[in-house]
Amino acid sequence: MKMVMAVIKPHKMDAVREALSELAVNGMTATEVKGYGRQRGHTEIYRGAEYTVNFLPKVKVEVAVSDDLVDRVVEAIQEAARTGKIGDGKVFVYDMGKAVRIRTGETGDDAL
Amino acid sequence: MKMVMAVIKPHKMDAVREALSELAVNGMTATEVKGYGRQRGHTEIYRGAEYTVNFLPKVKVEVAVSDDLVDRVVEAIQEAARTGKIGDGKVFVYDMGKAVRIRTGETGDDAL
Amino acid sequence: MKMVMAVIKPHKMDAVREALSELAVNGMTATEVKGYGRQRGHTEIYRGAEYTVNFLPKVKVEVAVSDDLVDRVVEAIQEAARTGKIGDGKVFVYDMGKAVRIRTGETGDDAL
Amino acid sequence: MLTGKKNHVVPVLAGLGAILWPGLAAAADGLNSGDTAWILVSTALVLFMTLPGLALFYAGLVRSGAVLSVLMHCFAICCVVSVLWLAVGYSLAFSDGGYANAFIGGLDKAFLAGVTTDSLSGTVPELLFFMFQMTFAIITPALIVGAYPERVKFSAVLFFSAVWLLVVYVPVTHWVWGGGWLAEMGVRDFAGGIVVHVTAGISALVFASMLGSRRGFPDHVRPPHNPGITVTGAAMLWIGWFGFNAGSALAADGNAAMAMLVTHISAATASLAWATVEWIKFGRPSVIGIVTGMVAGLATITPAAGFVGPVGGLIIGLVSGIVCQWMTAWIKHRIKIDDSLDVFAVHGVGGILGTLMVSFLALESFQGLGLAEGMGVGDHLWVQTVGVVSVAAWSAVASFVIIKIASAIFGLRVAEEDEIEGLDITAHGERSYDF
Amino acid sequence: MLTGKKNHVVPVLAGLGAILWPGLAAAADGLNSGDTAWILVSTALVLFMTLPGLALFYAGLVRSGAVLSVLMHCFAICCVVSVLWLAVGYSLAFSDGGYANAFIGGLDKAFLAGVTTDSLSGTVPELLFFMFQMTFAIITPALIVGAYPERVKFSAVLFFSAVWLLVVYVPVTHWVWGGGWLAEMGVRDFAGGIVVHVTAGISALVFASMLGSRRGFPDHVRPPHNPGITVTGAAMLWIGWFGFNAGSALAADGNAAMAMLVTHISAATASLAWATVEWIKFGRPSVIGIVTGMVAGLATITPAAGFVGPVGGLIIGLVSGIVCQWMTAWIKHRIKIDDSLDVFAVHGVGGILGTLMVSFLALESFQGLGLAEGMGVGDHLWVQTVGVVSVAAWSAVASFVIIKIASAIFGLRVAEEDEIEGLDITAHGERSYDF
Amino acid sequence: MLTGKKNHVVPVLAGLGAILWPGLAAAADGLNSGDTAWILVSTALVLFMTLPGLALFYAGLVRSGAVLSVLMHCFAICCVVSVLWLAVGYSLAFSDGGYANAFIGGLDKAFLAGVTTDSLSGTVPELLFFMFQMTFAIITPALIVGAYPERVKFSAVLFFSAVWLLVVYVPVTHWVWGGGWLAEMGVRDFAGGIVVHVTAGISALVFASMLGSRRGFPDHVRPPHNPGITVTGAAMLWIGWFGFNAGSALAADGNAAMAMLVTHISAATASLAWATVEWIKFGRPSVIGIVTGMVAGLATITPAAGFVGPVGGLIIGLVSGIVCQWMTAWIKHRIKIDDSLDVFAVHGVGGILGTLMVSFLALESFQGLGLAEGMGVGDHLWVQTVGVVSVAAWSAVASFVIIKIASAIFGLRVAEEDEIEGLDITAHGERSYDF
Ligand SMILES: Nc1ncnc2c1ncn2[C@@H]1O[C@H](COP(=O)(O)OP(=O)(O)O)[C@@H](O)[C@H]1O
Ligand SMILES: Nc1ncnc2c1ncn2[C@@H]1O[C@H](COP(=O)(O)OP(=O)(O)O)[C@@H](O)[C@H]1O
Ligand SMILES: Nc1ncnc2c1ncn2[C@@H]1O[C@H](COP(=O)(O)OP(=O)(O)O)[C@@H](O)[C@H]1O
Repeated sequence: MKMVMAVIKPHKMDAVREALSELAVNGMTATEVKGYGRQRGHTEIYRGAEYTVNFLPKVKVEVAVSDDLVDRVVEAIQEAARTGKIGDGKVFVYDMGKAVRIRTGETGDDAL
Repeated sequence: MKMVMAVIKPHKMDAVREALSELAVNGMTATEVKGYGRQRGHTEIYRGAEYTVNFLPKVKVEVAVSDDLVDRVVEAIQEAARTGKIGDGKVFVYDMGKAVRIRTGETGDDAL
Repeated sequence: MKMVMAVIKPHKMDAVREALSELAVNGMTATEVKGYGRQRGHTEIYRGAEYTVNFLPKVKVEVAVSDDLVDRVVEAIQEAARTGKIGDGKVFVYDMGKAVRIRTGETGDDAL
Repeated sequence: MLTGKKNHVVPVLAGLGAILWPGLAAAADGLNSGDTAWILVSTALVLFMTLPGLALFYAGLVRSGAVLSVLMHCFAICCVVSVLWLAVGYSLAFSDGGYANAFIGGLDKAFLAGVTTDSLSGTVPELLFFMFQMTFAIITPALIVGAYPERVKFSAVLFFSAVWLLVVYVPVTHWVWGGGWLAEMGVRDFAGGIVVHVTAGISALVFASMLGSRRGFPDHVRPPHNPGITVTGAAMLWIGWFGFNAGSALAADGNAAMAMLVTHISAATASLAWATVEWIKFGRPSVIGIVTGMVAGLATITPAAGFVGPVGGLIIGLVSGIVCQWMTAWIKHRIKIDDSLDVFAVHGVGGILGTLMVSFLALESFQGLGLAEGMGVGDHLWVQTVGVVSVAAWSAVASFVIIKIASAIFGLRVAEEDEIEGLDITAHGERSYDF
Repeated sequence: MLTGKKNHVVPVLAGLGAILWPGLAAAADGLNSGDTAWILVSTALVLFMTLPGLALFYAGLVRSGAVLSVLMHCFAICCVVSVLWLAVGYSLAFSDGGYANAFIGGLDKAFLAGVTTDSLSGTVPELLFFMFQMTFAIITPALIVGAYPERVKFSAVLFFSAVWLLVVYVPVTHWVWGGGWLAEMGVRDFAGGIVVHVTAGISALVFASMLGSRRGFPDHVRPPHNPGITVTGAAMLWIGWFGFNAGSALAADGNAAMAMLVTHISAATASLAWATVEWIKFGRPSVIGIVTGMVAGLATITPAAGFVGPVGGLIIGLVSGIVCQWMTAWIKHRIKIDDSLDVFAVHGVGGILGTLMVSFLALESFQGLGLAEGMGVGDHLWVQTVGVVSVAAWSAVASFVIIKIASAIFGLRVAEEDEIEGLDITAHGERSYDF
Repeated sequence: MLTGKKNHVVPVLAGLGAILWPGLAAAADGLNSGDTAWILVSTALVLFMTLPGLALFYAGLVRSGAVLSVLMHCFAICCVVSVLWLAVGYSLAFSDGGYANAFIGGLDKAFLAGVTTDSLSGTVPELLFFMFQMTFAIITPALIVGAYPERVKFSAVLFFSAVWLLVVYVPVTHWVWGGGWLAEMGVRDFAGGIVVHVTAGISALVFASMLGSRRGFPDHVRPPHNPGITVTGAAMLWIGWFGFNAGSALAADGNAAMAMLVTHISAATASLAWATVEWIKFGRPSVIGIVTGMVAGLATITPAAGFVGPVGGLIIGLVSGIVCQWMTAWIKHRIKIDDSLDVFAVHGVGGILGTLMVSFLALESFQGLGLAEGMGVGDHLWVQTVGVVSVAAWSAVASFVIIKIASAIFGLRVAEEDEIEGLDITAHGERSYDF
């Protein structure tokens, strides 16, 4: 099993969810995060004082998938999340040793 | 060392913390996340317009543990977080190469 | 490639970001989290009722780095985030199998 | 805006006499400090309806990236209207327009020329009447803010609101309250069912349809980001509406008390009606529903407040809570116009309903204060219908033209990526929440 | 509710004369536009106390999943009470009950039958007196909302509040202010220490104990989710209380000014007292503490506001800030009743304290405005005690029965999983914050 | 604070006669219930400015860890000042000081000794005049809260505010409004340009510079955490300011109406001016900008409100919106004092500007109500300058000394780690948001 973690633009969340559903991936966990990268933050000016905002709002999606699905999942996220503009984000993949479904105790691919 | 990551129902947080304390696991990191899965979201109706909420509030718990503890930790989380209803969540485990305690510079199991 | 994940005190975020910039690490993702550990939480008293707050606000930083940079990155975070007081946090490192930049499709170290 | 007396309601024109020739009125009445105190307060209450009342009511209903832009719209409209009202608005609405008086007032009182601290309107200072009326002029274009949030250009909002004030609000006010042609016909609009709610409601619908829907409408827009703020704003609207309706008696007397009472009863009844229908239809009543019912009840009683009795208030509340709710869904699902915060369905429909219902409910058999002498229900209903239809038509046509011009000069709508990122940051450089 | 004059306080019954026979009063006094202006405003202020004041005060103190449900409770209670007050409440409280008048009024004024814009109560329109009193009838059951948040069924709230209004609030109001048996005994309750705070406080305690505690009480409930909202609501309560207490003078005069002044001083002193005790006991004063002290000071001065002087205000503030604080802890830790937002400890205890202290502090030696002629402190204290005890007993018994019935028909408490998920989403289908 | 009459403005001292010898005034005028109603309301409105108005305005501008501490500062200052005002403040400001009367009043009215419900000030109860003035005494030190948020010790805030009230606010009030030396010179300050805004603005600057900057100032402080709250507070300030300025007419008449009108126009114009400059300079107008402009416009019109006409209001608004904005940047970037919420740049500068501009704008050629008989613009400008300079100097020196003492006894500043963690939790043990 692999854990696919993607950092994407917030308004692409729904598109990603739908793309994954089409692959029959029916679970994922999303987190609001702040991203720092090539995409520049902005400056806010209040009453003559400048405030530099370096971190931009992003959403992190984590999806645990079986080994055979992983490439298609990465590809699907990539397509759904792409706007072509800087700041579109990244997809990271790592190995996962074990997965358990709390409700039933199922493990491995069955747990996903 | 292993990283145990669990996605659970928010109100089970305290139970999980207590279960881990009993195993002498005295550190963990929790994040508010939104989960999508078999558990259906709900529909909110405002003034005749329907809004579908697909993602439900969950809490993600991350606990770094030594290899010998990992099974007991997974089990403890599973027990503490179970309600038996759909949406109870998952436990994922992965390998961790390194851990450092910032304050002291200790590494490995000592850092946890 | 490695994923470096650090849990630090919130006000150290800027220092860590700057320290990483000096290593030419120009991307990272930050999440607001709550940490439980040796650092004690506090008790809030409202109208004679006590509320125990076990989890303290922390920031989790995730940085994907190439293998050759990892040690320097860990060290830099450690230095920048240290106050010497309990609760300074941890750095965890794990292997990462794959990284993709969504915008361009670049993979591996190029994607970071 | 006129002081209905039981059994023999003063005809509209007489009330207007006091307004148009304040010197005369002063001679007859003199300043009454109690009335003046109440209208000073009512002025504050009606301003309070817009800032922060309406601003919060609307701000809670939008997504979190467009909160500040909604507040900005309401605030800036308030400022622009205030200056225009001083410059020419008040004069065009309430001074004598000479040969054109049926349609528009004159410019004699531009910048309040000749109006001193001694000038009276009825028993209160004319300066105070100016202020009280100004707060109505402020809230009316501010109501339209609910039609275009999350996607409109700020420059277009300013341009539209300023021109609309002068081309729609000011003339209609003159027609109905300033001695114009509708006043002469005997149209009754106690506190602004036509002048405020019909003009704003219709124009909102026009604006929303010309601007286009929010991205994702109707299925994928974000739900209200902070209903608690909306309830707070709603409560302020309720309180402020006492100034709006009971203040329109222009005196601290039994008529003001009755106007306050029926206003309150209509709000309460409409709230309950709305929530009950939700409970039946969806299995649970919502807090956004109940407060929307409240606004519907308040908008609907507005033209009638000085003419009906407690039972009239109950009936108006009941009808508005049911009809306006039905309209919110109908506009979205059938007409498919993204009048985002339901300005037409609540205010427009409410204003129309109330204006028409007053013809019945003012009857003494409904505990009302009576129709004008010599007028039957049929006659009166006809007059009211003419008022509603002509004002609706004028509002629609004029709004259409103003929006076309705004669109040509400034563009109406921001770029899609700005809409996505949110107007707070893209139009005003600010973020609504930084916890 | 009566205009205490220095040195020779008008006996309660005389004040009531103006209320019960407005025609008579009208003949004697005529409408005073200044007084009317002030009571119009006071009515708005007291409504403002409930919406949004109390609603926000309470909403900030609950966990974030039950914010909207608390707002909904306050809002819906306001609407239901308004309609009931019009239907029968006002009449039963303030019209003549004939042979049963010691206990309850009559139904002559149901739906305000026969009350016109010309009817007066003292120097203000009776319609306005109706409205002013209605705002008191609204806030009283709304206070009880603090006893049952996060776990109560909405249907039970509605049923309880409606029946309670008619069975507890209306009769007690008649006893004390409507010429009933307590009024005849000479009980003094200027603005509602007994009528409002004792009834609500006692009933809250009964409700909380019958409903059971929140899950996790006392050690694992969530702390107040947004104290800033609570402070906002508290500030609105403070402002609104000027209408409550100074409005109860029913005139814009020196008595109103004194009532406002002592109200303010008591609030300020009680706030400081509460914060000081916290500082000493816990090492730091909290903002929730200071505003709770404020409410305690305001509740406690309420029965006394028209009878005591500035020094009396200071003393009442000091006592209430200390005693009510002590009671909040005592109820939680000894009595172990989850009266979640401390309705009894603050309002009930405050109302009792103030009602009793007025017997001393009205003395001229404390700068007070004097006791009724021929009454000594002992006599008066006895009368006040009878008032407090009988009303407390009636409130407790009647609440117990109403809650039993509510429990049988609707059930009192939601399912545990609904409580966990939060009433906002489970009872009203809405979320309080979506950033 | 005095009732300017057109063409022959009553000299300050005559107005004060009514204040200093209320018995006399009573004989002449008697209580006017309309005036009394308006001042009862104005008192509520001015308190509303501080709680929750100013408190929310400020709370939205700080970082999220110091929200409650700002609310606590405003709330606690309100309470402390109220008690001190009763004890000695009012008496020292407004009673006759005998041989020292040029500088300070006497102690005859400490704890309101001898003031009864029958005592009058002009046409309103003296108890009410006491209350109305108290609300000014509350807001003035509360304004200074904007100088020191996020880092100050709570004990230092309390000590400073209490002593400052007695050493700065009370004497200056006596000088200007209580018959002291500036009143005798003919200084004009309608509603507190000098008394409120100059004293608070200068003292804020002194406090901020002695306290030191927030950690990270100027480049790394956190931006306003919740501008929506700030706008809410701003709107409340606007409404409340009607009580502040139009209430200062101490009557419900044409002067009150004019004061309300110019207040409103100045606020609207200054808002637009500020937003326009931002639009030009930074490419987009901000909502924090527009509401700050509003406050600048309100502060600047304050000393002038009863003396100028509508055109004067426009000019004052325009000037203040531009100058105060320029000053906010100048203080930060040139003077480098972390007057965190710009108390000096907005209130201090506004108060000074308005006080000086009144000498011109009161002229009838600007639609003003005229200068005092026999006074030319030059003379008057000189008097006003003396007023501003002397009060500014006294405020600076006295504040410096008080802060030194506070620093010695309590320390001014919390430990750096407490500042980092946030005053909410470290000083008050509470968290502002727990979603
Ligand atoms: N090395 C990294 N480690 C972790 N997250 C990263 C890294 N680099 C970028 N990110 C995340 O990806 C987001 C987008 O990256 P950015 O460099 O702005 O644009 P792009 O992905 O188009 O190159 C960032 O906001 C950050 O959240
Ligand atoms: N494949 C997955 N990857 C990551 N998180 C998942 C995955 N599947 C489920 N989850 C998380 O687990 C939560 C519970 O899953 P769900 O399918 O609703 O119920 P259950 O765990 O009872 O089968 C989801 O809300 C989501 O946060
Ligand atoms: N075993 C663990 N797994 C995951 N996170 C941990 C673990 N132990 C500690 N943490 C995180 O590190 C933070 C700091 O740990 P703590 O024990 O309080 O202090 P220190 O790091 O100085 O020993 C915690 O608040 C928690 O977020």
